[in-house]
Amino acid sequence: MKRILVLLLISPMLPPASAWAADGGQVIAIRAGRIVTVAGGIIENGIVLVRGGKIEDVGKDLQVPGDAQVIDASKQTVVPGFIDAHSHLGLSLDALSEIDETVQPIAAEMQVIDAFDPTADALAKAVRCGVTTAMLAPGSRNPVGGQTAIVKLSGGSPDRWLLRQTAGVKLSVAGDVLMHDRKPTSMPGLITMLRERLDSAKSYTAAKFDPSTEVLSRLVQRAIPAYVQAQTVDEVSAATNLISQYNLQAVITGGDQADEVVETLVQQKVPVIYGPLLLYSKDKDLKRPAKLAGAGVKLAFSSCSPRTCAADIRTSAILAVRYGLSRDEAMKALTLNAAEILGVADRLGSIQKGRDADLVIFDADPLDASSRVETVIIDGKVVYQRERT
Amino acid sequence: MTEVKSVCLGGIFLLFPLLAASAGAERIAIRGGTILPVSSNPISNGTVLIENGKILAVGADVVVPGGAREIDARGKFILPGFMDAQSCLYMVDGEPRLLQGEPDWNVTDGLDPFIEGWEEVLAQGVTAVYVAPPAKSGIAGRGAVLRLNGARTPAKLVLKADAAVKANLGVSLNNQSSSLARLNDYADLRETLIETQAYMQRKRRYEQDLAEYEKKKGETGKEDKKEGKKEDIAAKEKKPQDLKRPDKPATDPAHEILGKVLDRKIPLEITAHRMQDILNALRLAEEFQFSLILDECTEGYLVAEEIARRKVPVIAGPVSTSFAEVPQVEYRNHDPRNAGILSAKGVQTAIGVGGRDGLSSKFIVTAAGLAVANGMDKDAALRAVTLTPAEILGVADRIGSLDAGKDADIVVMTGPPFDTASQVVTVLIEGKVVYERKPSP
Amino acid sequence: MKFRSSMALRVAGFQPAIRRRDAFDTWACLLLCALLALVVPPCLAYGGPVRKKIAIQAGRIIPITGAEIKDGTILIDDGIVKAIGKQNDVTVPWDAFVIEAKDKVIMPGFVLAHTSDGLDTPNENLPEVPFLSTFDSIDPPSPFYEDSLRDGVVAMLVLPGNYTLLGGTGTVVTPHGRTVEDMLVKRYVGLKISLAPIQSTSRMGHMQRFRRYMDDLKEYREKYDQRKKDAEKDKKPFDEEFDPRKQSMVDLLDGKLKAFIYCAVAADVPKAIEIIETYKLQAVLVLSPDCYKAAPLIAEKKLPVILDPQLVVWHTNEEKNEEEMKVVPQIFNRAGVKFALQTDTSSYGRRYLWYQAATAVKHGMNRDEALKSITLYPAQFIGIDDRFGSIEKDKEANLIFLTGDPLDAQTWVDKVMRAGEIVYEKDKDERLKKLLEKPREKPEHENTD
Amino acid sequence: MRIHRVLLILLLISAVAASAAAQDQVVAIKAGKVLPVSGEPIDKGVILIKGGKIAGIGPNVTIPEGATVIDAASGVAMPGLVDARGVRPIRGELNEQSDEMTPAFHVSLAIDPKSKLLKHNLQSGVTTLYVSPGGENIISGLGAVLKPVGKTATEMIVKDDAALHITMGSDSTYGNDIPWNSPPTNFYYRRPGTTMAVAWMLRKSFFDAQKYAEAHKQPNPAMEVLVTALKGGIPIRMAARRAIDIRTAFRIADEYGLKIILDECTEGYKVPELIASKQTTVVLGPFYYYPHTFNQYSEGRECNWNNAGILAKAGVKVVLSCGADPDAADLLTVATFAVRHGMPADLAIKAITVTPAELLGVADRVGTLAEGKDADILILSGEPLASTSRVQRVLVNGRTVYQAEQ
Repeated sequence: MKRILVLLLISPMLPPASAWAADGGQVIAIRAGRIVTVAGGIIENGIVLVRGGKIEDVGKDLQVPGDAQVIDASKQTVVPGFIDAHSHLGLSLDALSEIDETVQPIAAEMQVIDAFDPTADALAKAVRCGVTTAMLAPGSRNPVGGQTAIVKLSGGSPDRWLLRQTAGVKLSVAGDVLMHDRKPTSMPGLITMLRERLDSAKSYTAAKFDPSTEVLSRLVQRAIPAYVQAQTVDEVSAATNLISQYNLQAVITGGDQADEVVETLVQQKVPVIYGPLLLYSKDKDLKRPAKLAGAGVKLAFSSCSPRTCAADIRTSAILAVRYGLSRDEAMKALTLNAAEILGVADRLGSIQKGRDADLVIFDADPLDASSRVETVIIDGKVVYQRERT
Repeated sequence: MTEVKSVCLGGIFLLFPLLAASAGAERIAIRGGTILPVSSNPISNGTVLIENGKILAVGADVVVPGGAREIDARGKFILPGFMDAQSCLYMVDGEPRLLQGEPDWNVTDGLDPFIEGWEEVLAQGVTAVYVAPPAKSGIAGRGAVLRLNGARTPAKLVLKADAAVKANLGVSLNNQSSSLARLNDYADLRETLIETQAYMQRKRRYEQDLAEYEKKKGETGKEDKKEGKKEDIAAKEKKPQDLKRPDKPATDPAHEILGKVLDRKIPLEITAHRMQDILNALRLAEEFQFSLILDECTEGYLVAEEIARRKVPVIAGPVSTSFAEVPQVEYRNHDPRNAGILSAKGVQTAIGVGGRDGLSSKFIVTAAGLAVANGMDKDAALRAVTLTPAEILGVADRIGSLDAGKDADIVVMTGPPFDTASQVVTVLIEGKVVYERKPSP
Repeated sequence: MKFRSSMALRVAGFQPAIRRRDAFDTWACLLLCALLALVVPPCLAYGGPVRKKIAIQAGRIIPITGAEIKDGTILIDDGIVKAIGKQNDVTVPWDAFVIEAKDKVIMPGFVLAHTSDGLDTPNENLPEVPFLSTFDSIDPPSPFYEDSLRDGVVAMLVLPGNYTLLGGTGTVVTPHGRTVEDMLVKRYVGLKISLAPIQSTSRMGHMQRFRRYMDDLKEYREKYDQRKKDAEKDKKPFDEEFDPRKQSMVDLLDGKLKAFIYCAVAADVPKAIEIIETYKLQAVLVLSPDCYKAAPLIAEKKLPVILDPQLVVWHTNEEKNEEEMKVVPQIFNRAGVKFALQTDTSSYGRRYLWYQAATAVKHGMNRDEALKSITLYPAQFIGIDDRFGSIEKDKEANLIFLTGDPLDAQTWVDKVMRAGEIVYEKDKDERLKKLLEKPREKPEHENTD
Repeated sequence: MRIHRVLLILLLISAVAASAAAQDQVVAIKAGKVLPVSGEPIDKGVILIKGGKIAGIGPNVTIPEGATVIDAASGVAMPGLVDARGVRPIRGELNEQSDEMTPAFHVSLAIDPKSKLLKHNLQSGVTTLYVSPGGENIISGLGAVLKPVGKTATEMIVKDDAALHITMGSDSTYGNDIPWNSPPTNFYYRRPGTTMAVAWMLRKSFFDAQKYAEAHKQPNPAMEVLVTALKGGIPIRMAARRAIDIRTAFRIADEYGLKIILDECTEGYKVPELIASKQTTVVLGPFYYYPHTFNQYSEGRECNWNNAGILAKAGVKVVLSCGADPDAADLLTVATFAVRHGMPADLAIKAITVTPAELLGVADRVGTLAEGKDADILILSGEPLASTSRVQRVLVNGRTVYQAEQ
């Protein structure tokens, strides 16, 4: 019985190999005016060859096979699909409370995938704006919120869209956790509680089975990463202290004021999934992502959807560029950095041989607000094509 | 003699600076840039000439008189100042937002000219905003167009007071279903307008009665005089009992304002998200013949033809739901393509930021850019944040485009407005440089 | 009452202070006083000092309106200052009673231009109650008045609180007396208008209410006048009474009453100015600390101002990430605005007017100007400067005797003189003793042991 | 791109280097008068600062070449103030409400380094303050000593877990629910409901701790703290306002052989001899004329303005503090008025500098101006206890952290 539970809890880490077999051997060739490979620089007037849902090759003078379906994007820009690195996309229609199991503060056994609706309208909207992958996380009202998942926004059967059922565990040291009639009610209470639980996870043995501690024990063994929600300086400091104390493989999410303790983050090599950049921020706050990236922190963007629209991780990147982030860094934050932080860079985040063919074609520079998404391809399949009028 | 001389000299010295001030100091020429006048085609390497705060001339071959101050805009873009028609900039912090207002509430009473952060909005090239009382149900009150001129009194901030009366149809208060609000708002609004009709009728009748009374009184007075002290019964009978000064009906400020709406002197701006509410607003406008402005209009794309047919202008709501802190239930069918579709179908469409915070207004150009990304025509989008809102709110004679005779509210940018890299370099309001970009260190 | 009679006795007898008085003695004194109070008609009780002519020989005199005088003499006759000057320059009449105060500093008693303390409920729930008067709400036994006297305040304008739109009219009292009639200096002074919206409504609704009231008033007045005119024309008797609830507002509009307009945030100041100009009011602004932002506007309109008891506020400079200290009196002083200072009891220091003035001086304000802001200016603002606020010939002798410099924290008010009569003496202040000394062991405690 | 990053890193490194240089920088303050508190006042004194510490103090200290000179010829220099019960730079709850006994509540984990209160406090001259947990639990936890400079709480803290806080009286009873008000499943359905229960639960905690010290199966951080406190490893501070609570505090302390420090002590003036006989230091504050908060109404109505003076006269070591009240007058004003009401001036100055420093166990670093101490210095425009004196400059660790506008 326990074994079965364990199996249920620790879900398959990799989807079956059939995930992209559906499209068989179809070949697509995209003639692009500009290819932003992210990992290998920019190729002007190049070709991306896609076969069986994977990128077969990318380069300037490639041979296009005769049976290939050719997409002419010779005046356009091809980029890797964007990754929303921290979101609640498709988890609930409008009630944010759906994503927090707050009855008990430690909810490590909760799996966010169980609340995910792959047919939600919001997914299609996100795709239309170039988002192809999202990390789904529980909310931040529990010290331990549950297990995160990584999904592609392609829809269809789960073997197509499910990348990771347990991608990590969401922790939170943000003020949202504190409620007046549930333990913990105070910041020290919260930190102490997390410490106690992580301590007991260290000495966890399967003999004394406890579903929540089981998951946490994987966390302290660095088997899975922790996504720690922390916004203000004191919260980020508390998070970094916890991370170093338990030697966690961890990522800060939110990180509103993380730039003010950037030295620690650089030293501990903790990446930040920033944001969302709210569309009523002060100039001072809009400059923060640039500061983080400039100091050498690995940066990705979060939409926290539905707090903001998932499509707006691109808006976040555009604003960050307007306020000092370099275009290269912004592009990386939307793609490769996010893939690396989530541990899926072997498949996503760049246009390289062998990577998944998750591509977005823009009519102009994707980091200009007015640029349009023309085509979105996930696993080699065109999932969105802009109507022309 | 010497005394006289010195007096004369003194007089000259006194006069001189006055003359100099009136003659030379008020002329500015912005030269060498690409002008996007919005109202007409772009002009490359053009000049905008400003005198006494007004635009004197715009064109490629404008002769700049001597003594004018020159602003070098070579390689830059010159545009009219941007306008956010859905702003809450300058609203007093912490004002309750979930209340019902009344027609005679005036947004200028809720303004805080000392608010911080407006400079950040100005620095993005926004020179005017339209603000309305924030109430979410029923009639909210009167809105005004404001200028970001740094004035410390509401009176000086206001470009146009009573630009519109704002009302709501079916806006939810707490992210719950708004179906009750929908019924309630519609019935209330209609009832109030019917009451106003009755009020106006009473008022007109009083005016007629008063005129008649004055007339009759004058006549009887004359008769009295004519007949002198002769008091015959006929004359008494002529003086009927009801020749009394008619009672003035009590003035009701709320109905006074709505009366102006019914007389089409002030437009009624109705915030409506769902298709049903939009149609209800159109129906009300038809019934009462007021001039309608649709605000937010989230599901407008579903009934764009209908709106276009009635020639009702729209201030299209937030392009992205990210502008609102917590998405409302009304945004369920939100589509970022809304503004583009409305505009393409021929609706006069302005774009508003629709943010929860005054600072959101600084993203108006980004919002227009996002509308372009979602299908709107570039020129229409630029117009939607400059001339169109000015037209809708009745200030197009003053601002909104670069045309001779308009106020010199001008923005100089380093590049085209929708490019991320473009920065605002100079902002003028009424011909005064109110913002200049500091060279980055 | 009890206090004053005993003082009068003391001055008459000029005995040295009785240091210790046993319980019986106190009670006897109290009884005697109560009897006196019954016997002596109130008008006589308020009628003036026992001594008509008094000469105070002071170590130092701060007259406020003139230069300080060292070793000076003040001559008082029937409660009125008849002469003030150097000891050598003033001849003391042979029949004058001389008060030796060589080690004391004499200055005019402090004036508080605006307070709602000491009212049982300062704010009425209904927003439009201009017909109310604080006269009916002043609670003489309130410790606030006792403390004020102890702290050297001789006159104060008691106005309704800050959260009623049209709150009512004020009363100037002296913080000494058994009944409000005893305390009265001037009735029907100032009308309180508050621009702070009560919680349930917004600023827009608040102003709408105000405008509607004013429009209704105008309409009522016009109709009333019309009826009156018609009656006169028709030679009919006209005995309709003008609505008494509206009278104070009419007096305000006619310039017979001053408006005291409370601004809760800086944004209210332009509105207050708009109201003042629209209705052509005589007005004093009562400001919250935030209003320092509007100092230039106020300076431009040359409006008198009463500052909030909180004199230092903080402004967050987002760019520099610093907290900037804003000293409100300093800002208004630099802008050239005349102001009066207020007190409250929230924290140490702020309950004393002299401490408020010292805070202003601490941050660079001119000392004379600071002293004026707690004496002469408030007296001017509330229209009692013909009697209070400075030591001048022909003004009432409303003085305080200080043990040292007024702005020194170790200085105490030794005596307070109200119209030539000593109404407070520190030596006799039993309550102050109780507040500062170790309590005596209780007798019953001894019994049980 | 990369060059940018390199440049930025270089900039960062240079910034760090610059701050290190600032630490090594030599600063000399020339003051019209120096009040070292530990010794006699020095007219026209010089304070020499090296590496953030005081390197020399006296009338004839030679100023080395290249030193930055702060000229305060008309000013008075004194040690930075120490608030032994300072404002709380904490966002949100001050107590962990899930239990009445939270000895392992580390207030240092709740400190918000961006707190505006700290910055305001610093400008009024407080350079060291003790942050205590809130008083809503019987044993509410461990306080920390910090200096209000630094980017993170870790940088700010001078001494963590500096004392254990216990609150006597009825404070901890408020909010606890009675069964007929709400179901027993309610979070706040628990003891204490009376001051009797407060005393009983406190006794029981110490009793349990003694048992725990003898033998235990699993380590319990809360018990560890209590055991350390019982052994005298952590000072115990008990807040008591009424005389009866002060007596109870001493009674329980005697039962367990504890040495305590009394906080608040509003009615201490009623029992000065008792307090003096226990050789207890008292941390007074908040000070008020009339009660205006709930706590003051409930148990602090009978305040004596001269509480400090009466206790000092009886031989009690008195510390003046703002009483963790963010709206309180600043510390210098508190001392000024303590003197006005009857406390000797020299004791009042000590009560906001050296006495609290000793109490907090940081007297080796702050509280007086002497060689080797931290250069936490206050420059005033006049005598510290004059109401017209103004804080002109504040230095912490030798660096100017606040300078008044001229």
